[in-house]
Amino acid sequence: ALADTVKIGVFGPMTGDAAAMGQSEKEAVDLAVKEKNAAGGLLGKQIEIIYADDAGKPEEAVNSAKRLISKDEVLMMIGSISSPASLAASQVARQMEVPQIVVAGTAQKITTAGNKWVFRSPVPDTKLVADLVDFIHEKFPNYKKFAFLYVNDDFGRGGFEAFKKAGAKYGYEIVAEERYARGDLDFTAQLNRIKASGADAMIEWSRYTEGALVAKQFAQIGLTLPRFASDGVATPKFIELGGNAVDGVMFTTHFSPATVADIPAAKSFIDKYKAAYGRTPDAYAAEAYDAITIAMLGIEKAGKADRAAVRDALAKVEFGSTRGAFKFDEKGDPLLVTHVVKIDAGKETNARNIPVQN
Amino acid sequence: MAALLETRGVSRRFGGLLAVDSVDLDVTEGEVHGLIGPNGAGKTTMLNLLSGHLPVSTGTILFAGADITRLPSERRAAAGIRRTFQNLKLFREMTALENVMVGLHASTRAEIFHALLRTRFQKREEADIAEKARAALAFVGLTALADQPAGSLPYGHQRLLEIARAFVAEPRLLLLDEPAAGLNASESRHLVDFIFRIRSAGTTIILIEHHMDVVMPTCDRITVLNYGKLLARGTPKEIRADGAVIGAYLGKGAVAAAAAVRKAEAAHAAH
Amino acid sequence: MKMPPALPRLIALLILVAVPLVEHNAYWLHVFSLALIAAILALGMQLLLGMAGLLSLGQGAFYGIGAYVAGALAANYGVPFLLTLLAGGLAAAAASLLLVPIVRLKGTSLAVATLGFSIIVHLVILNEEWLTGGSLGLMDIPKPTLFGVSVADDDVFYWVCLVILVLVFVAMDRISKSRFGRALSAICQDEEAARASGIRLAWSKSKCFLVAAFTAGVAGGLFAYHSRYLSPSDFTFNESIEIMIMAVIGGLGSLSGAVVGAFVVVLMPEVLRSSGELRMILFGLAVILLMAAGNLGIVGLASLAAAKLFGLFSSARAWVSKPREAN
Amino acid sequence: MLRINNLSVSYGPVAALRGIDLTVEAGETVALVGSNGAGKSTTLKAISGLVPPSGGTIEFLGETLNGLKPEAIVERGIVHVPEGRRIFPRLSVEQNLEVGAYSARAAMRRRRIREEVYALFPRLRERRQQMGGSLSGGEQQMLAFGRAMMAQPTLLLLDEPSLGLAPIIVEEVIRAIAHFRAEGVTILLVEQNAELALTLSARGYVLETGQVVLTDESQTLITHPKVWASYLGEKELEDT
Amino acid sequence: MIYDQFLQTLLGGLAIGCIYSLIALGISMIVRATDILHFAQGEVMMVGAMTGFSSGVWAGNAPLLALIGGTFGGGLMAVAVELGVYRPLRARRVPLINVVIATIGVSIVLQNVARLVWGSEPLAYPALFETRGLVISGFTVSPQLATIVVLSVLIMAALAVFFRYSRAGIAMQAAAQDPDAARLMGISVERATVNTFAVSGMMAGAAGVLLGSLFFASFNMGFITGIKAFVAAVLGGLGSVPGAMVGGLLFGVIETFSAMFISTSYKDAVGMVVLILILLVAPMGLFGRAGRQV
Ligand SMILES: Nc1ncnc2c1ncn2[C@@H]1O[C@H](COP(=O)(O)OP(=O)(O)OP(=O)(O)O)[C@@H](O)[C@H]1O
Ligand SMILES: Nc1ncnc2c1ncn2[C@@H]1O[C@H](COP(=O)(O)OP(=O)(O)OP(=O)(O)O)[C@@H](O)[C@H]1O
Ligand SMILES: [Mg+2]
Ligand SMILES: [Mg+2]
Repeated sequence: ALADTVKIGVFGPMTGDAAAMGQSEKEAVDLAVKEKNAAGGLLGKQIEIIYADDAGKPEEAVNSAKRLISKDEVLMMIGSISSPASLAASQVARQMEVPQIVVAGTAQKITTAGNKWVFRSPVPDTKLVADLVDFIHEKFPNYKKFAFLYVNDDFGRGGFEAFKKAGAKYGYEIVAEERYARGDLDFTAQLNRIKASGADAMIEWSRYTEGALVAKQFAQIGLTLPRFASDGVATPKFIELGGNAVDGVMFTTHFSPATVADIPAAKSFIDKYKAAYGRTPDAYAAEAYDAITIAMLGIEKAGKADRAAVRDALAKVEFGSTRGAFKFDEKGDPLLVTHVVKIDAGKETNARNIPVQN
Repeated sequence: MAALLETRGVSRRFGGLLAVDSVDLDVTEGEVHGLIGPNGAGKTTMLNLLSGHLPVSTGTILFAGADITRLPSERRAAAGIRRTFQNLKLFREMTALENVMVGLHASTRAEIFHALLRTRFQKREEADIAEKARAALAFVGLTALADQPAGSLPYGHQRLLEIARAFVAEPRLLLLDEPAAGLNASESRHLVDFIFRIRSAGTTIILIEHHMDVVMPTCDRITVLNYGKLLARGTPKEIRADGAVIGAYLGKGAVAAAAAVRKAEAAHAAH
Repeated sequence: MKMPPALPRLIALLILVAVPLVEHNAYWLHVFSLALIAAILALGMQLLLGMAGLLSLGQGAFYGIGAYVAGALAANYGVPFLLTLLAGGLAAAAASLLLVPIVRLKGTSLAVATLGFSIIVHLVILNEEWLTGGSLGLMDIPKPTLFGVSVADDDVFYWVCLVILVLVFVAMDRISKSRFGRALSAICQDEEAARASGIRLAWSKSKCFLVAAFTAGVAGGLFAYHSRYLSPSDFTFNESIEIMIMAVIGGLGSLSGAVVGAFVVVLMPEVLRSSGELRMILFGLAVILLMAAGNLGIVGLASLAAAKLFGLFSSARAWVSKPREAN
Repeated sequence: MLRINNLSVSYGPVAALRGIDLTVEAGETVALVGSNGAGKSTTLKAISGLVPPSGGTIEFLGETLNGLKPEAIVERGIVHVPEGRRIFPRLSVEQNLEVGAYSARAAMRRRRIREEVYALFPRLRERRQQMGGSLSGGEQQMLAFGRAMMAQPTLLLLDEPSLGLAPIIVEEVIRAIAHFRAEGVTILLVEQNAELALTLSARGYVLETGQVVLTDESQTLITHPKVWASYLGEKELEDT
Repeated sequence: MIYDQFLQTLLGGLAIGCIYSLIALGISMIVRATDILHFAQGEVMMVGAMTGFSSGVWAGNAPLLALIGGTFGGGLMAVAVELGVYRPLRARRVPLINVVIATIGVSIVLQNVARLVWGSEPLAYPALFETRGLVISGFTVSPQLATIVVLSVLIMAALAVFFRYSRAGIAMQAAAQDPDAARLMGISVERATVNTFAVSGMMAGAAGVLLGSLFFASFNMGFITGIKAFVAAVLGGLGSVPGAMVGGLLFGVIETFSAMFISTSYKDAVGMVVLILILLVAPMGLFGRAGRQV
């Protein structure tokens, strides 16, 4: 169809439990698009973003994707945040042959199902975890026995499976596997068992809300284990909610202001974001910002509003993202280094700089 | 004549209260058996025990020679014990006709499967019970109101409809709990006629009532309960003459009492 | 002059049949199919709540059971489409037997106990990975085929859903007018009087749960093919609550009301999808406002309005035709 | 004292009262009789404000009551003992009595009156702490009367106080009514038992399908052929 | 060690249970007064947590002001929905189930409005109480949990006294048991109903502040907690004051203990199974009284 704008669909949880992440997504996209449109837009047209709320649910993500594609006739889609929602929508993308860039879903499955229409902005959890395991092995060679606490959904489950696999390489032993349901508030039962397990360190795959509570209760029952956490806590909110209880937590992430100091794209993104919204961007915002940037680059490169052409162009995009030099592998995952952050006195610091312990 | 219903040492306890206290009841086939007693004597409770709406605490109930003590109420209904309720219990949103048709539930067989396929069997059965229900409505004189929602009928008619719903299944034993409550004298008289007609159709009746002008003419025998225990039993004549029953229950008659009050007031005013 | 009662239903059916001929948009067809599936769910709920007065919050669980059974059979064993639907229904019906001990509960107790059942089923779906794929969900459900022909196209699948909906509708209609239906509404209005009429409460209620669960299971099976990816988060107890809203919003006790209610509950959030942050606020307000329609529901209000219009129409015609009579 | 003019009430499409006129003088006992659904209870409900009139006026001591809420009407001394006793099942006997004296005009002397109630019905004193719902029918009826006493009526509306009561309890009720009368309370009495009602009252009204069809001295009504035929009939069994 | 852990778990369960009790009490009172199953009670609790947060922060992290602000916020919210939604619906004489579904609508609206007002991020509560563990004769006791238990018990005791002895309390019960009869006694049922909503909303609001201080406040904190409180109320016997208290405590303790000793994955299921078992034995809940049926 010949439209007078370039339409890009963006979907994610604007309502519901994950609404905060959807908000980061939307703010980052708005920021990039406003700038681009001010600079003349794409293919000589203005970019029009069409948002759809999927409330973080797979069923609604499918509806959103179908709606964006066939009702709004978008050229391509960006979204969603959670893995199940992204995965469900990716089936639609594949069937209707529309390029999709997942913003934050890290489940490995999303890109391994042979779906050539789906790309993603973050690295998959397998890579994230493998990098974390390498980090632990390098910096803390004495840790062999681990307690693993995770939220029982695709996110936590994915982290756990990946850790089991990656840890096998170094002979890591899991002495406690504990899980909880999304929205739980009380983790003392799990933490008490972890306390009794004799682990050298605790790995935790939580989102920041539960993560902050875990940290507080961790302190309250007098646990002192070293703690490593997931990218789910990679947001300033984690420190705000957890207070001094989160000091010492080391977490892996796609993006942190503390670790991207020498990346120029990151610096300008952080400044612009702060200026626009008065807060530091979190990892979701960075991933969404990169996703929309990739989309714009791909469309420009394709040179026409054609979905197949755009897909092929996307696969070849290379640029300096907020997280470093960006390039997709053959599955559609980015080849990026991951970061490890340590919280020190309420501040994020680059953990790769800490000395090796033994 | 054979006893249709016998209870042996039937009791019912509510917490600390023994509402029915080892009562033996014998109801002969074909009779109208009155059950009277002060408020809270345990009459309704006794009826609930007989119909199975409450389980007994102790004792046994025999119906037509079979022990039904543990039988749930719906099975007793199917076996031929039907009842009405002290506080009317109609299916208020159904029509009068449908109410009576529900009364025939236990004697019909059509299953979901018949309904889904609209089998010939189902159609015939529906037509059958509709006809029986109409006959029962005619019997109580409600033919004209067959298609009215039960809840919209005047109170007296609702009482009759409830009786029709119980009666349509041709029960062997009919339990009536205060059928005349809320009826005026002339309506009560119709009720009396009606009880005679049911009885002549061969149905045995247990009648709970506080209106002596309904109880006395219709009952063959009367059992009097007081504090859950048997106080007296006998023919209406014997009961009316029983000093204990007069003292605990009958008194000297409401109208007489009212007249006495008036007389005393008049005397007071004259002073 | 009165409207023949079947006429509006027939018109509605014709409109539903014609939808894919007019609207080719894949999104709308997708959503309409979802509404048809929801309508099947709502019909089952109407049997429970509208007819028998059983406030069950377990329908979402049966929906989930049907979806997972159908989905797993199709994905893992290649069982044919219709058979998996049947299996989904039967599995849900079998699971409803677990509720037999609690059917004697009433009102709120029943609602909360069945809510508990929903929560338990959700947890089983979430935690028993060997059975359901756990939190990662069940993927790769094949496209449905009928007699070797794919029915996966949006319009064809829509019609398949419609056919099943019509079958369920007719079945519910017949049940409501049968001895069983009469027993259910007797139970609804007065349990003690129903027992006194020889109706076995636990038996009738269990049958009612069974039939409703079967319907929900079939709907679940359809959903599995519709979405082709099942995730535990689609089958929380919220689903049960939504089904209850559908049954009431269109008109409690009315079968057409259930269908309309399902369309409203499914379509309204879609229509509002572009209103962003206000979406759920508007939806909540609409639910509240619609509740003011009382037990008439949307269908009742609409038919009142239609009757008025029809009355106007026929009186207008009488007025128009008068001069001719005078001739 | 109470003057009702052309009062109509309907429940939705059902017209329950169709223009009735009725007066009650201070200190008098007036009976209201009629068959089922004649509108007796509706008349009382309209006076006490439970149902709104659709037409006509209700005046009490010169003030019209139309449009006042029940709680405001109680403040004027009109106390209604409704059909079916309606005691509060999960309040104790004492709390039930307490609620009876809720209105501001009754609150002041409530201790004293409570003692009077207990003196008249010693049974209630025994059951002070028992829940209202667990009382027997007769005890509930006593409590309903006691509650009305607590409200210190000037006009008492009684709806079928003998319904479902054992004959001997009905006699108790009659004594309670006499107690009110001795206190100078005006009474409007509805009874299914027409003979009882007319014996107790000075004047009576006969209602049929929402209209007053007869009104006269009770002594006259009790022998009126129409009343006799419809509500009294042969008393074949009264003699022993 | 095991003993210490047991006591800690018990205290944690009691504290959560107290919070459930406070919400359940409100639910129970509303059922008694209006027959409405108030699905939005959890959201009223959430509004209390939010207003408590705002007033506490506004007053410079004053715990007492947070508690007061939350209590009144909850109370006002409950009164607002009663006057704005439920009463007009009841006045139209819609069936009860419609009002119940409207409460779900209210809960959806409140949740999403709160998200717009207070944002979608959780809000970290200022520490209302001492959080460091206190060691009493060898056992670690959390003063925070202990304070919550004591505070809730005080609130509930005050409520019990109010219902048993105060004229307004007795009038509220009378209005709930038989509205028409209550009117005839001079009680304004409308006012009594508003009072019921006010008191129940205040308790929910207080519960919200306690819950917020224990964890955090967020726009979606109400729904699940509300449902659990609902279950607790049914467990204890809907409409019964002691039932709601015991039901809440029991549910809280079951929840924490089953997480500790049975399975964290199925901890919610354990509570539900216990609920169903109890209902099978006592269909009206532990303290529920069945009215006379026949
Ligand atoms: N479900 C119950 N729980 C507690 N007590 C009960 C229950 N049912 C009845 N009772 C008590 O048992 C006693 C007997 O009640 P029942 O209804 O059988 O009396 P009755 O003889 O029918 O009186 P009435 O003539 O007033 O109808 C009463 O004291 C009553 O309060
Ligand atoms: N709440 C109501 N809704 C609809 N109709 C009603 C209602 N209450 C009473 N009616 C109708 O109004 C008419 C008068 O009823 P009312 O209760 O005043 O009669 P009554 O003379 O007191 O009769 P009863 O002797 O049965 O108590 C009847 O036809 C009745 O069916
Ligand atoms: Mg009785
Ligand atoms: Mg009356």
